This record gives sequence, C-alpha cells and structure tokens, in this order.
Amino acid sequence: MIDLIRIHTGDIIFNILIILVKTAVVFGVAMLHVAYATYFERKIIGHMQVRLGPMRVGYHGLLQPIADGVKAFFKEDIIPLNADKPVFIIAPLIAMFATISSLAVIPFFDGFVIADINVGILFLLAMSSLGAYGIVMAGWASNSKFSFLGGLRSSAQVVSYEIAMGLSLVGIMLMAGSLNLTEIVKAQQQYWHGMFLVPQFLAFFIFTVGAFAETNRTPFDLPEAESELVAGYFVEYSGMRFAFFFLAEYVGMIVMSSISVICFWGGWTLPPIIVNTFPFLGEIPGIIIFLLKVYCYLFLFYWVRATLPRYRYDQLMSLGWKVLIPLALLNIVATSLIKFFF
Amino acid sequence: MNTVELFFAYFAVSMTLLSVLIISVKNPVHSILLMLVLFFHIAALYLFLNAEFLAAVQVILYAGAILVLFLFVIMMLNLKEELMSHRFINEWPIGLALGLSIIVFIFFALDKFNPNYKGTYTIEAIKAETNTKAIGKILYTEYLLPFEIASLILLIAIVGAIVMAKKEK
Amino acid sequence: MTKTKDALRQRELTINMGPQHPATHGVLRLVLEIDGETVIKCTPYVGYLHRGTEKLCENRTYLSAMPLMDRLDYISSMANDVGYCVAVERLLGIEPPERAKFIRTMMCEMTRISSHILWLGTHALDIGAMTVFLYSFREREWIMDLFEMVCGARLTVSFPRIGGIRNDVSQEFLDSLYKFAEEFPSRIIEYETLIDQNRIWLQRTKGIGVISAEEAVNWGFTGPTLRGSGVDYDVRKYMPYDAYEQVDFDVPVGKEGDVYDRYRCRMEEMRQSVRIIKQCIEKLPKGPIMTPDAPKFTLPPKDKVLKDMEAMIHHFVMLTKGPLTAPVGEIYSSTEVPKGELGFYIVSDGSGRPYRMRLRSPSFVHVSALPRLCVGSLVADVIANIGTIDVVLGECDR
Amino acid sequence: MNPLSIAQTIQDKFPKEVKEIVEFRKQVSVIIQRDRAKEILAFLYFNKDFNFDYLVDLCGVDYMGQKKPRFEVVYNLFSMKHRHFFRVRVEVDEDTQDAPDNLSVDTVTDIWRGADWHERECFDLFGIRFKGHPDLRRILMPEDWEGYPLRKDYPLKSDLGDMEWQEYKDLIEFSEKAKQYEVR
Repeated sequence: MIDLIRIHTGDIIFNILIILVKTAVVFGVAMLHVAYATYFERKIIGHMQVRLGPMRVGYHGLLQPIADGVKAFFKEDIIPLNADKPVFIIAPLIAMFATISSLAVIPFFDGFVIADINVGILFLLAMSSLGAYGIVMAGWASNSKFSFLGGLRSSAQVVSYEIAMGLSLVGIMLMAGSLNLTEIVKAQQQYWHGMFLVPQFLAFFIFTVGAFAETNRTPFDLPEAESELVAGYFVEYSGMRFAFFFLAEYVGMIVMSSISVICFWGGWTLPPIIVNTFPFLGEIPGIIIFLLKVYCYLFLFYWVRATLPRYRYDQLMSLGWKVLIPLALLNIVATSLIKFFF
Repeated sequence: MNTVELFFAYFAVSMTLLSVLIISVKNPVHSILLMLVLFFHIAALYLFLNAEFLAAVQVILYAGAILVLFLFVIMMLNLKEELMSHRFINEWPIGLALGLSIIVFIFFALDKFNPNYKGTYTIEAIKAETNTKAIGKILYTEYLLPFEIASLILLIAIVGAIVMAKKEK
Repeated sequence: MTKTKDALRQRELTINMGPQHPATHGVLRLVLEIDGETVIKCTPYVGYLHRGTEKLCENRTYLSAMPLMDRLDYISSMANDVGYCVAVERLLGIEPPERAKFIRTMMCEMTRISSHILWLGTHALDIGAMTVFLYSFREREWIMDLFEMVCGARLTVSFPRIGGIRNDVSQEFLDSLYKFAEEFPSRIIEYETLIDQNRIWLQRTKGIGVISAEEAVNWGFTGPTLRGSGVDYDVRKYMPYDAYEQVDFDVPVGKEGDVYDRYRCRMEEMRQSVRIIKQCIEKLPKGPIMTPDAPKFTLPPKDKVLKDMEAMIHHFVMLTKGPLTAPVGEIYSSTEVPKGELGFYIVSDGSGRPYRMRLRSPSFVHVSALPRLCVGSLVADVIANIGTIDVVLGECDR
Repeated sequence: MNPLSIAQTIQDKFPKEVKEIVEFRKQVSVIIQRDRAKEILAFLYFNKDFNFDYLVDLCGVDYMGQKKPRFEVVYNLFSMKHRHFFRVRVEVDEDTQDAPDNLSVDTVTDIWRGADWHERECFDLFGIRFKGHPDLRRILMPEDWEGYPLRKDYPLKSDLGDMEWQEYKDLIEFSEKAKQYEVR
C-alpha cells in the first residue's frame, strides 16, 4: 500500500505526506494529552487536598476536559474596547504555536520524529523563548494594568531563566557531543545507568527549576499570580483565546517534560543494567517507556503546585541570577574538565 | 528560476519590505513585532546557507532575549503620547544622506564580490562534521582573538549598564 | 523628543487593587503607586460595606441590636456577640451565671480557632500555598458543625444573650467538642509541616511588614497583630471577662513583629484556645444559664413565655422597648475577638435603647496602618501584609 | 494607678479646663473644655506616671437637645505599661454665625498615629473637624455625600427624592437603561 502511494506520487510529495501524517498524529495525541493533563492535574491536586476533583461529567469526571473544551469554544469572545486589537488576537496564537512547534523535533521513540534536525536542543530553546512573546504581548495589548504587570514579570522571568536552562543543557551537549535529540538519547545508552541524570544531577536540578519558571508554573507563577495580579497577563481574555493560553501552558509542560526525559532520563530507552538483568523488559515499545517517564515528570509539576507557595519577584530574580546561573556555569566547567581528562 | 531561487527571492523582498515597515510603523510595539518576523526571515536565510546553528542562535538570542528586552523597555513608555508625536526626527536628511552613501559604497563594492569563493569549510565538510562543531572549531582557533575581544566589549557594556543603573539611586 | 523624555521619566504606575480583588478579603480597595514592583504610595479606601451599624443600634433595643453584631466580623460572630453582651451586662451591672460564662468562653475560643483557621487558609492561599487552604477548611467545617449542634446556626449565631446564653449545651455536644479538642493539635502540626519549614514561605514572610512594639502600640494595633511585635497585651488577661479568670492559658508573643511572627502567634493561639476549651469542658459547672437576679434585663425562658401571662408580657416589653431601667451612664467595654480588641462604647440615657453605640473594631485600625506596612515593599508583600493583619471588612466598615 | 487620682491630677493641673469628673461602673472620665484639650491629652501621653501610650478609641457623641455644648469627642486611653484605663471627653459646640470654627478640635494624630482614621471617621459621621489632621476626608461614606449620618437630627430612613445621592440616582437610571438587554 505504502509503496503504491510512493510510486504514484513521487518522492518529495510522498515525504511531505509522511510528515503531514506524522504531524497530525503528534498533534492529535498531544492535544489529547493536554486535555487529560488538565483532568489529572485537577484529580491529583484534588486528592492531595482532601477533595475529589471533577466528579460530575462522566465516570469520575472523565469527560470533564471535553466539556471544558466545548464550553471554552462556545463562550463569548470579548475584546476590550481599548485593547490593541491585532496584537490582542495574535498573542494567544503566538503562545500556542511556539510551544506546539516544539513538538516537531521531539523524538518520541526510536526513529519517530517529525523533523530530525541537528540543532534540536537549540530549536527547543528558541521556541520556548518565543512563548514569552505571547505572554508579553497579551499583557501589553489588553490595556490593563494587572495584565501589563504580568507581562513585564513574565518577560523578565523568561529571559533570565532561559539562560540558566540553556546553560544547564550545555552539560548534556558536552556529554553527548551532539545537539541532535536522537543522538543524545543514544549517547546515554553507553553508560550502565543509561541516563544523564546520574552524572548531570546538578544540571537536572537547574533544568527542572528552569522548566517550572519557563512554563510559569508554581512556585514561579508570578505572571499569573492570582492573589496579586488577579490572573496576570490573561486577565482580559475569555473563551477560546483564554483556552489557547491554557493549551500553551500545558503543551509547554509536556514539551519540558519531554526534553527532560530525553536529556536526563534516557528517552525511550531503559537503563542497560535493567534490560540486561531482565531481558523481557527490552521488548516494551519505546513509546510506552517514553510516555511513562513523561507522566512521572508531569506528576512532579502537579505535586509542586499542590505543595509550594509562590516566590516573590525579586527572590525569583536573585534565585535565577545568583544561584542557578553560577551553578550552571560551574556544571559546564566541571563537565568539560572531566570530559577533557577522562 | 528554480525553487531555491524562488524562496530566496521571497525572503529578500519580504525582508526589505519588513525593514521599511519597521521604521515607518507608528506604534513601536508593532514595529517590534515586525522585527520579530524579520528575524525569523533572517533565520530562514541562514538555513538556506546550511547554517542551522546560526539560525537557531538568531532566534534564541535576537528574538528570544534581545527583542524581549526591547519590548520590555518600550512597554514602559507612555505610548499614548508616543503615538501622537512624529515618527521621524527632524534630522532626517542626514539619515537619508548616510543611507544613500552606504548604498553607493555597496554598489561599488559589488564588483569585488565573488560568489564562487570556497574556504576550507565547504558545505560537504560542514555536513560531515556538523555545523555546531565547525563553528566551535573555527571560533576557538582561527578567530580566537576577535572572539575574546568581542566578549570583553560585551562585558564592558554590561558593567556600564550596571553602573548607569546604580547612579540613578 | 522632550515628550519622549517625559514619558521616560514618568515611572510610577497607579494600580487599583480592589474592591474586587482575590487577595483583598472582601471589599478593601488599595490604590497603589508602584515604581516597577516597589510600592511607593498606598492609600486604602474603606466603606464599601458601610451599613451604619452604629446608627442602627441607636434605634434598636439592646436585645434586638444583637443580630447586627453577628454581621460585623461575620467569620467570628460568636465572639462579637459575647463582646456585645459583656458590654451591655457591664452597663446594666449584671453578671451571668457561672455555667453561662464557661459556655461563652468555650464558644469564644471555638470562634477564635475557626477564625484563625480561615485566616491561615486564606493567608497561605495569598502567598501561593493552595493546599493549606483546603486542609484548614476541613477543620473549619468541623467547628461549624459543632456550632450548628449547639445553636442551629453555623455562621451568624446570635447565641449569647444579655445575662447568659440562649440555650444550654448537651452532653453530646460537649463530648464531640472534647474530641475535637483532642484531635485538633495534631491538625495544627499538619499545617505546620506544610509551611513552617518551607523555604519559600520563610522568604515570603520573614522580615516583611516589620513594625516595632512602640510603633504598633502607637498605631493602636491589638490582638495577634500587636502581639507579633512582642507586646504582651491581651484583653482576656488584663480586663478579664466571662470565665477567663478561671482558666489557665498563655499569651503567645512574637519578637520581630514581621509577618512570620504574627503567623506564629496565631498558630500558638490556636493551641491555647484548645487548652481553654478543654478546661472549660472539665470545669463546666451545673446551674442556670440565664441570670436570675435581674429579671428586668433578661428574657424569660421560652417555655415559661408560652404558659405564663406575666412572663409573656415581660417578653413582649423586653423585645419592643428594651430594659426600661437601664442606668444613665457610659461604659467602654472591650473583649478579645480573634482579630484583636473589639470595644463597645455605650452611652445610655436611661431608655431601653443605647443613646450612642460606638464600635471600636480592630480591623478598622489595622487597615489604617496598611500604608505604614506596605510602603517601600513589593507588590507581593502588600498581599502578605493584607493577610497578616487579618481584616474583615464587615467589621472595618461597620 | 487609680483612675480617680489621675482625674484629680488633671484637675489640679488644669483647673479651668476640667468641667466635671464622672465615675460610672468604676470607669472614670473627665469632661474638659475644648481649647486646651490637646495639651491635656499630650500630658497624659508624656507623663511618666500615666504614660497612656495606647489610644483605644476616639469617637464622637451627639447630645442634641440634652446638653449645651452639643458634641463630645471621647478619647478612651489605655497604658500598656501601667495597665490603667482612662477616658477624656472633650466638649465641642456647634458652629454658629459668630464662631464658625466652634466645631473643631486639635488633632492628636501626632501623638497617636492610630488616631488618624478615627478622626476621619468622626469627621465623616459627625462633621467634627480636626485641626491639623493630615488628610481629613470622608472615610466610610462616599466622598460626595451630604450630611453627617450619626447626628441625631439625621433621619434613619427617609425618602429623599431629588436630594438623593447623585451616584445612586445615576445607578438607578443606568439599571433602567440596562433593562432592555435583559433576557426574558
């Protein structure tokens, strides 16, 4: 069948078709994950907080995300009178597409990646920094002081934490000798533990903190700090545009989890030491292992949200600049020295 | 005209248009947005030259960091007054003269432009070694001194910024 | 160019926090002038919930003014009621019986716990710790159920009466209250494990909103807000009312006078409240619940009203005209409600209605000091400061 | 310190100003004239034996038709150090044609910072002005409100008609206008 299509269409168009199919699959699966990430967040945090979470729509609220989606879709779309209309409309789209396009370079299992580019890590960093535009623009265009403050906070926060996060990944690049994400996963298989998490624990810590800050999650949810800025940058948004921001945040979380899994947890592979002892584990499809790891990391996001208070703006900045960036630099120096001498 | 040339033509034309728009649009925030689009076009051009690393850095640094800081500053301004004022400063003839003279310079220099020049790093060599490695190598061997000088200049700029910010208090 | 320069120079941003804002706990409105994130000017505006309670009281009998007191600090209505009853009793010169005193004390402390729990939950929520909020509401629900057991109402109770209490408590209630008192300290530990050692919590609360002891007294702070600064002033100790003289408890005080110390004070106060509740249950004497020696001032028991003509007339007169023989004079009486010192200044002209009823509410004083606490700190600290003074706008605006 | 002896000390020091010493239910108050009220209060604050560092409460009382100086400003004082309580009542009369500044007292905000809002409230509800107050505006009532609600001649409830508060009238008008958008 596939060959038949190939013969009839020619190579270039066939490749484009394949990419389109892949994109559709990734997009669909990711959207489903986003929907149920919200569901599980509410459920998990609910149970951590001695309550039940959504229970009404479907069995144990299982259809709640769909109901929410339908509701957001049909809600009235309000654009404030004095808002900068084009920017106001573009902002959520930028936020969403910046994060969704990150999914293009993530290898979900061996050989399955939409665009296997050589500078995969850099692409991810570039896209995550673009996400800030959506937030800053939204904050500015709403013509509301609270959202403006949220936008300001976000731009400062993203710029500073991206440095730390980028630097923390340099250690990984040095260890793997490549910026290609597939290569990075494969490089981890050389070690008995099969994860960069072990030698790069410092980088993992920095990356995790940076990932929380990049995605504006607790304890770094200052741009949307509810008790201070009401809802921060999206205070004026409603309906589908609001849902786009929501979507962007959750896709961002999934992307960050995926990067973490690929760079630190060995991607779709299990540690060789485990596979060697229990060979049957090697038969598990890579995608399952990958997703399980991503879920674990997502759980961390939820767990932290249920536990920690929020940082203050200046504390956030001093943590980023005075702790994380020096630590990341130290990590780079240490890694390169070890790599050079051994 | 083959496909590559067609793409290039598109990028060249739209980049020129975007540049003109950036300086002529009244709202500074809009012009920053246009600048963002321009940076993306530049990144795409780098991709045509097989310079993925440069393309990525272009987006990360210029779009992701520098432009956000621009935005940060411009958002602080009282834009309502800014929109009322004239977009161009009074000394525009000087600017025009400067621009024209640069065009003349380029026109005369066009002669010396050799499109077929090939250095040690041909596209094949870069592909074999990956882009990032090639840049790293060349940066830390051949161009080490300029690189260090550039970083020192940046350091001075940072120190200067801090000094200026401190004096205000 | 000059215009651009002016635009650059204009650095302050005025933001209007409230009256509808998730962190202002009601309808407090703060106009903040901020430079970046630093607050350079803070102006509180109150009065959005002004219902003219003082004016209303002047037109009601002493007894029928009581439901208004529920609605002052609506999350600790029992303490307001007790405070009001104590004030009127002092004016009339009557004493409630011992059993009523102990029950009132018990109720006051239950209110203190429920108010402090609510404060803890919302304060933690403001600072971003969401889970504490739901944990504390679990226990608050428990106390609310206990209130419901004793008087049928959960929030606006109107339970105490001038000269006693409305109805006696059952043994079943006492048992469940004792169980609560046994259980609750472990719950306090649970809250503390969530936030007490948390680095972010400490960073957000230590050294924020510092006010020295002298300054706090000068501003007129009371309650835990004052004690956090290290002033050992508690109306329960120094102008005792009800059964507070007969129970043993400590008054926790802080040292630094910052948000954290005030938080610690309230946490300790909850433990002391549990202690008082236990003692009250253990020492609860038998006897009447309404004072018998001043029938002119108190309502007759309900069963008597339905059978006895005289009692019915008395009941009717009490409710419509009030005690006809209220002495001419003026009295200031204060009680320690969860927020601080709730004072009643009553001027009586001998009629059944107060001639002038002044409510000295702690929240009003505390809100007035918000600029002192907030100026110079960051926007996020404003939230912490609003939380730490524990305002209820119903009481502030009256 | 015994409150009666405090009152006695004040009377000895300011014999002209103190009009009366009242005791009721063990609470002692002195009724003083307005002119040197602030001096007396400052004396109570700064004197080492009294040291009334805590202004518990400040409020106005309207004795319309009962007493000649119509208003009183009541200061309830407490000393954290000596734990004693005392009350000062300052008599203030209505403004008249020949004495337009009658209804005013010197502010005590420079002695007790906490007096700030109490004085504002007193001004708001009684119309008593506090000379030297840094920011004497209405506090509980809207800024463009007319009249002083806690005065005895202010009705508890009445139909004001055209005299109604402007913003309330605007609100009524607006709600009438908004009715056309109501979903039925």
